[in-house]
Amino acid sequence: MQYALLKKDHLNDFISKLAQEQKVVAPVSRGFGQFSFEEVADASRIILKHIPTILPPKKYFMPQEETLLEYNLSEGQSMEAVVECQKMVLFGVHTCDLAGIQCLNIAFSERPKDFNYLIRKNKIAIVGLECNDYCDEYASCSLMDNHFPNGGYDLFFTDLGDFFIVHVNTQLGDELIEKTKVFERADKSHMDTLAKMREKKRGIFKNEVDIDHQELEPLFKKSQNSKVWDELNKRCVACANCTNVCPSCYCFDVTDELQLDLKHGKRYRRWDSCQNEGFAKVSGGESFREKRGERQKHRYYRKFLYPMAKFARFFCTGCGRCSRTCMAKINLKETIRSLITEKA
Amino acid sequence: MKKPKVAFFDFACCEGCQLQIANMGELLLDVLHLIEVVEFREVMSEKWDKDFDIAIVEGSITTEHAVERIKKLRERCKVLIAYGACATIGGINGMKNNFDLDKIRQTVYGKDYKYFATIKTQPLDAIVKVDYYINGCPVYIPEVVKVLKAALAGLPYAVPDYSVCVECKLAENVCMYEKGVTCMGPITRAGCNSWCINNGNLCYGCRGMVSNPNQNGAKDVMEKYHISVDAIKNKMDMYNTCRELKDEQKKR
Amino acid sequence: MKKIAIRDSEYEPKKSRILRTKRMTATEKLFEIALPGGKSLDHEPGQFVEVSVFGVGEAPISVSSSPTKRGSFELCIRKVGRVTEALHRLEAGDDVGIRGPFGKGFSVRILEGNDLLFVAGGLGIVPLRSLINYVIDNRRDFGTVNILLGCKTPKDMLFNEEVDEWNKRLDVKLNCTVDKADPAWKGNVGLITSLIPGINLDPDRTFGVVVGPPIMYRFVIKELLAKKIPERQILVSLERHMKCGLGKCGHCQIENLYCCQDGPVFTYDKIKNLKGAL
Amino acid sequence: MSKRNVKINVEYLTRVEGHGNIVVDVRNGELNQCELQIVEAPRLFEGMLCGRSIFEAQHITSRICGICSCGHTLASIQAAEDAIGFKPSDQTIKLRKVLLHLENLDSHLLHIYLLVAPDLLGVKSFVPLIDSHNKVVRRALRMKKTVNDVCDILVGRHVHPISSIVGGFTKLPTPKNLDAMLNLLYGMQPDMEATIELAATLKFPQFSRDTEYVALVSDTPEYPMLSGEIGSTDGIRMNKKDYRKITNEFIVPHSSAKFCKLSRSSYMVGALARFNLNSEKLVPQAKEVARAIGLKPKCINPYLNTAAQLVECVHSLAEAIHFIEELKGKGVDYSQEIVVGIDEKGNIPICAGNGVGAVEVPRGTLFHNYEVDKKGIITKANCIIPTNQNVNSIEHDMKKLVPEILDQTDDEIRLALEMLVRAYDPCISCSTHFLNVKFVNR
Ligand SMILES: Cc1cc2nc3c(=O)[nH]c(=O)nc-3n(C[C@H](O)[C@H](O)[C@H](O)COP(=O)(O)OP(=O)(O)OC[C@H]3O[C@@H](n4cnc5c(N)ncnc54)[C@H](O)[C@@H]3O)c2cc1C
Ligand code: SF4
Ligand code: SF4
Ligand code: SF4
Repeated sequence: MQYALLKKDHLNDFISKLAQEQKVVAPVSRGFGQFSFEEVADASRIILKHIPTILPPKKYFMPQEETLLEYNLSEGQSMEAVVECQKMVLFGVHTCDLAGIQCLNIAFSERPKDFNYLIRKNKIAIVGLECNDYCDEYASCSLMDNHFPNGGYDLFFTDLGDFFIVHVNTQLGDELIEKTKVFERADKSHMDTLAKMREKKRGIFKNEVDIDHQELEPLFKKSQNSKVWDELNKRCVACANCTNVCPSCYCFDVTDELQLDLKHGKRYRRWDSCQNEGFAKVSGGESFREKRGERQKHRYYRKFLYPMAKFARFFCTGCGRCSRTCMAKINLKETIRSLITEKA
Repeated sequence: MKKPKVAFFDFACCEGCQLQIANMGELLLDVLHLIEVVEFREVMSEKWDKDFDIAIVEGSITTEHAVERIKKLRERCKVLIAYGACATIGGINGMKNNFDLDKIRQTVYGKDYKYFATIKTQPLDAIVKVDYYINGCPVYIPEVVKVLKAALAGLPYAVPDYSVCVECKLAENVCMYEKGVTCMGPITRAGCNSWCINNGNLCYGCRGMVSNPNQNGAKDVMEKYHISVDAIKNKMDMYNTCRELKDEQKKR
Repeated sequence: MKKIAIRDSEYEPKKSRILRTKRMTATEKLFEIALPGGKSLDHEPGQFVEVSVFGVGEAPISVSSSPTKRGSFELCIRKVGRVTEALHRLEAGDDVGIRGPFGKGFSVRILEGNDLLFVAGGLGIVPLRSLINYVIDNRRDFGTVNILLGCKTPKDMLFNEEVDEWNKRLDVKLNCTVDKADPAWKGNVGLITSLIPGINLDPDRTFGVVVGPPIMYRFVIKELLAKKIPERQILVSLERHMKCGLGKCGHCQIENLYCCQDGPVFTYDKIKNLKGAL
Repeated sequence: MSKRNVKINVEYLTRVEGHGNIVVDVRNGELNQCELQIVEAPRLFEGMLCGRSIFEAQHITSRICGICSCGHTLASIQAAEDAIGFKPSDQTIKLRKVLLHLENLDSHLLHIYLLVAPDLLGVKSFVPLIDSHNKVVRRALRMKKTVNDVCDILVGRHVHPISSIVGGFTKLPTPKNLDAMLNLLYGMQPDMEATIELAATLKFPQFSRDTEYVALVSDTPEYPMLSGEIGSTDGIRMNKKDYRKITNEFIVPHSSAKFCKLSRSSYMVGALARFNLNSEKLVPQAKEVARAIGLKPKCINPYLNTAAQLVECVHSLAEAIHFIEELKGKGVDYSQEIVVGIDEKGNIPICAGNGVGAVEVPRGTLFHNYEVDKKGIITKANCIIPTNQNVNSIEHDMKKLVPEILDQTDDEIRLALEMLVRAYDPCISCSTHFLNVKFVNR
């Protein structure tokens, strides 16, 4: 079956049945209009209408800190590469974040493959959730063409009032449906409602910035020496919030930690950020992106230019998190607008 | 391997950072397996008058007598660790530098104030060379352990030079500024895992400032969140007053 | 949270034995290392490995020996920080972890049949030595060979004995220069760039291979271009901060290139327009 | 009595928090001088508080002393709330009581195991005990760690608690947190029993001096710690607002330190004082322990302050568990979570006033007193720390003790004096009122 139907009243059954078997994470409120993905036991805390969570779901695919290696220095040194992972269902992922996960998939599947990521990823079932309307003024998902579902999920929920239409995309998705036994068959009238909603959505979601999707790459190509970066240099406070909250940023640092017995130790990988001052410093003392503006530019280019050459896709999903969280009001849409004006 | 001799000393401080050592639990026994503590006045009666390898020094310098004492200490040890905010940046004791020293002494001690010798609060490195810094008020045990291991191995330890916001975001806190609260996180050195924000309070800046804060950018931040310069200055004057003192000294 | 062991993880170093060490200068030390089971590293000159000191960390280090040397390989390491400091304390018989080799080296297939001009500043000799020794071991596959070496003072000179041997060969031309001489120094004094104009070369069939500190590149490349050597025949090896060696961690990125996978060896035409490459 | 000369000058008294010297000078069997001198560098907290908001006071004053930072926090909050007339909710009070009991437990454990036990076991510090009494040391560290872990859950950390502020708590424990705290505390009970057994074997020196004992008292059946009036064994009972009449700080000619007295020449605060005044309000388990180790009110041997601390440990553990269980039973009301800087700006009305906080912290009654202007800015601050109040009593004890033990060797006398001072568990680093007395260099 391609599409199924879930009555809203049954959402709680769906979640709690799943939660009995494995970890289920879903968006919950953190107050102050903010949300985060957290473990839930039932649907009571889940907020269906949420703006992008503080951290994207990447925290489950690539945790803030993870062990890569365990070693024992006694008895002639032994070591073992490990991955920490857990079966789970990730519920309520917006289309922008689905795109973010796809970006990470691509980056980590490229050879040499990163098994820590890939093994963990395979343990996570993804249930998407459609946005029927804009989250807030920071979103630019339409510009990035991520406002409609584009794969990357096992099940995809669209909220149509009393019920959800559920797209079943994978066998795993089908299994979730079979296992929980709370879904019904979707008939033509339901599909019509879905189509109507989508049509309406097309009217709401317009390119947030006055530029064609295709023109983004050329725009950044010719903006190498733009004054906009000098402007950002003055404003950025290098708090690295923009990269930490970005669903497609995956830079990391690797550190060793020895226990106090000085025998057992671990090698960790932690999120790192190209906005941090020491990120590109080498032993001679030279730092290759010393100015904050250069680092900001690097961030933008890693979203709009470099990945185009490498993976033929943008790494910005349009989720708007970086602008939402920036301490210094640096706004992605504004930056693009400034570049357009400057080049016009 | 001979165990390195380690001694703890304190100057003006609350001794909370030394207490953190006792709070390590049985981990402490692991530490004591690696080092020989020769002096630790707070919990030991043993005294040591010879040289030793590592001095772990808590507290800030607030009297002339202390200036002489820390200089002598420095001569006796190979490695000196500044331990806790008071030692690394002057700490809360630095707040008195906001006042006229005579006036503040009068406030507290009345007419007898002259008995209380005091000088402007200074961190240890204003007077002697410091080899390792363990920031924080109080120190963060995981970092203590890290630095201790580095010091024992004679390897460098670099305090993170990025802001508390980095760790705060990783902990997925709702930003204090979103709540309308002025937080020192953006200009404070990380390393505490955003301890205070994780527990619902704001960052007071106890770990000292990042080396290269963007003064200009701070204006945008204040504008975005409608906060006044005074609000920031007020918080700066809690832990970071000695910074100015240091800048002055550098100029001299 | 479950913990699963991964076999053949890219992050798992191979436990390798230090066979021999040699102190070269106050800050540089040479290590001869063997992979487990005497397996050969199979590297290309210019490639690097990630060296682990467990409990301290990992650092990218160029392989300094030629692939023609079998059974073991050599690293020459300068003491600058945590990992390198810890490495310097290790001696023959100690173990380190090795991952790699990583990156693109100097493709000898392309260099074969051509004239070579090596320019090494400071620590740049370390990766270049791998190629020079390869060339010398396969001398008849290459045209004329010119070597220019530069460093701060005679005391900083690395691989003295080997350099002497290169110097003694009739089929290799070698020139050394120091920024500051001492009384015993008989060679040139001055910048390495000053040696280039005096060299006689056929630009069409000469490859310039340049390795050194960042500022050296700008000036040396200018001289080579003045000699009409084509851009794609100028090879450089770049140093960037690196954590994984797998083109993931982001530290070594230069615009759209990852130094660890796309480099560290680049031809000049590839990077000349990249901001912040040189 | 022998006509001997004794000169004792214990510089940098060890195993106490902060710096103090003992100076004793006996000539021809005459006690010439007998002082406890405090050489802590003045830190001027009361001055630094001026110009600060009452909402910052807690953060600052907790740094007076790392050992009783929770106590300072609670006294500071109480003074601030008292000044603006804010009444905390029942839930907040309960959580604060848990915090205070944890603090009491932690501090007493530190004192009994790491500071006093070495004396009673005849060694210089706990370090030699690691080999000779490994189990005991491990138990001590384990118990301390447990209390710490509970504090971490409750307020972020034990040293300089984070989430306890004026108005309430910035982070309230989740049901999972409550369970975790309970499990940790239940798990501590066997260790507590072992502690009691150990204590029963320790021999305390015999000495007595009748004096006045001061602590919070109340008419409720609860052993008063966080609130109450000030009472004494001499029948004094006063409102906490009148604390100045009780502490009666005065300057004595032989020392420039401020001393305290009430009905008599000195008084004592701390675990023993609380026990002497309120022992009938202890939980049954604690009463049982008191009976077992033979501690009865009114006990006038200051060395037995340590024994009273042990009794209080049992009490505090039981009470902490009791309050957490209550919170769990009732369910935590999360709407009471305070947003630092917001609730304080809007929801907590501010007015000018004068407030006093009086809290029983491990070492005795701690007073904070703030004068606040209408913007909530502190214009005047006064903190009176238990050790301030005890110093006079310590000196009186020493003066009585020295002649009684003059036949002992210098070393024995020195140890007896050190042990006496330590029994009071003095916390000199927080003694904001001590003068920097001249060193006696002879
Ligand atoms: C491709 C490549 C080949 C290299 N070959 C050699 C060689 O043959 N011999 C040699 O002595 N050195 C070589 N280096 C440099 C060496 O990797 C660094 O000196 C080393 O990583 C520093 O690590 P550390 O822990 O000792 O220093 P740290 O204590 O970590 O830091 C000291 C300084 O080194 C910088 N640094 C830290 N980690 C790295 C890193 N992973 N990469 C680059 N810089 C870093 C820091 O920013 C800091 O400025 C090479 C580097 C690269 C990228
Ligand atoms: S760059 Fe900004 S808008 Fe784009 S994906 Fe990252 S956080 Fe979202
Ligand atoms: S709460 Fe403070 S530390 Fe956290 S992100 Fe906001 S400003 Fe930074
Ligand atoms: S959050 Fe700020 S005040 Fe709190 S421990 Fe960290 S640096 Fe210090």
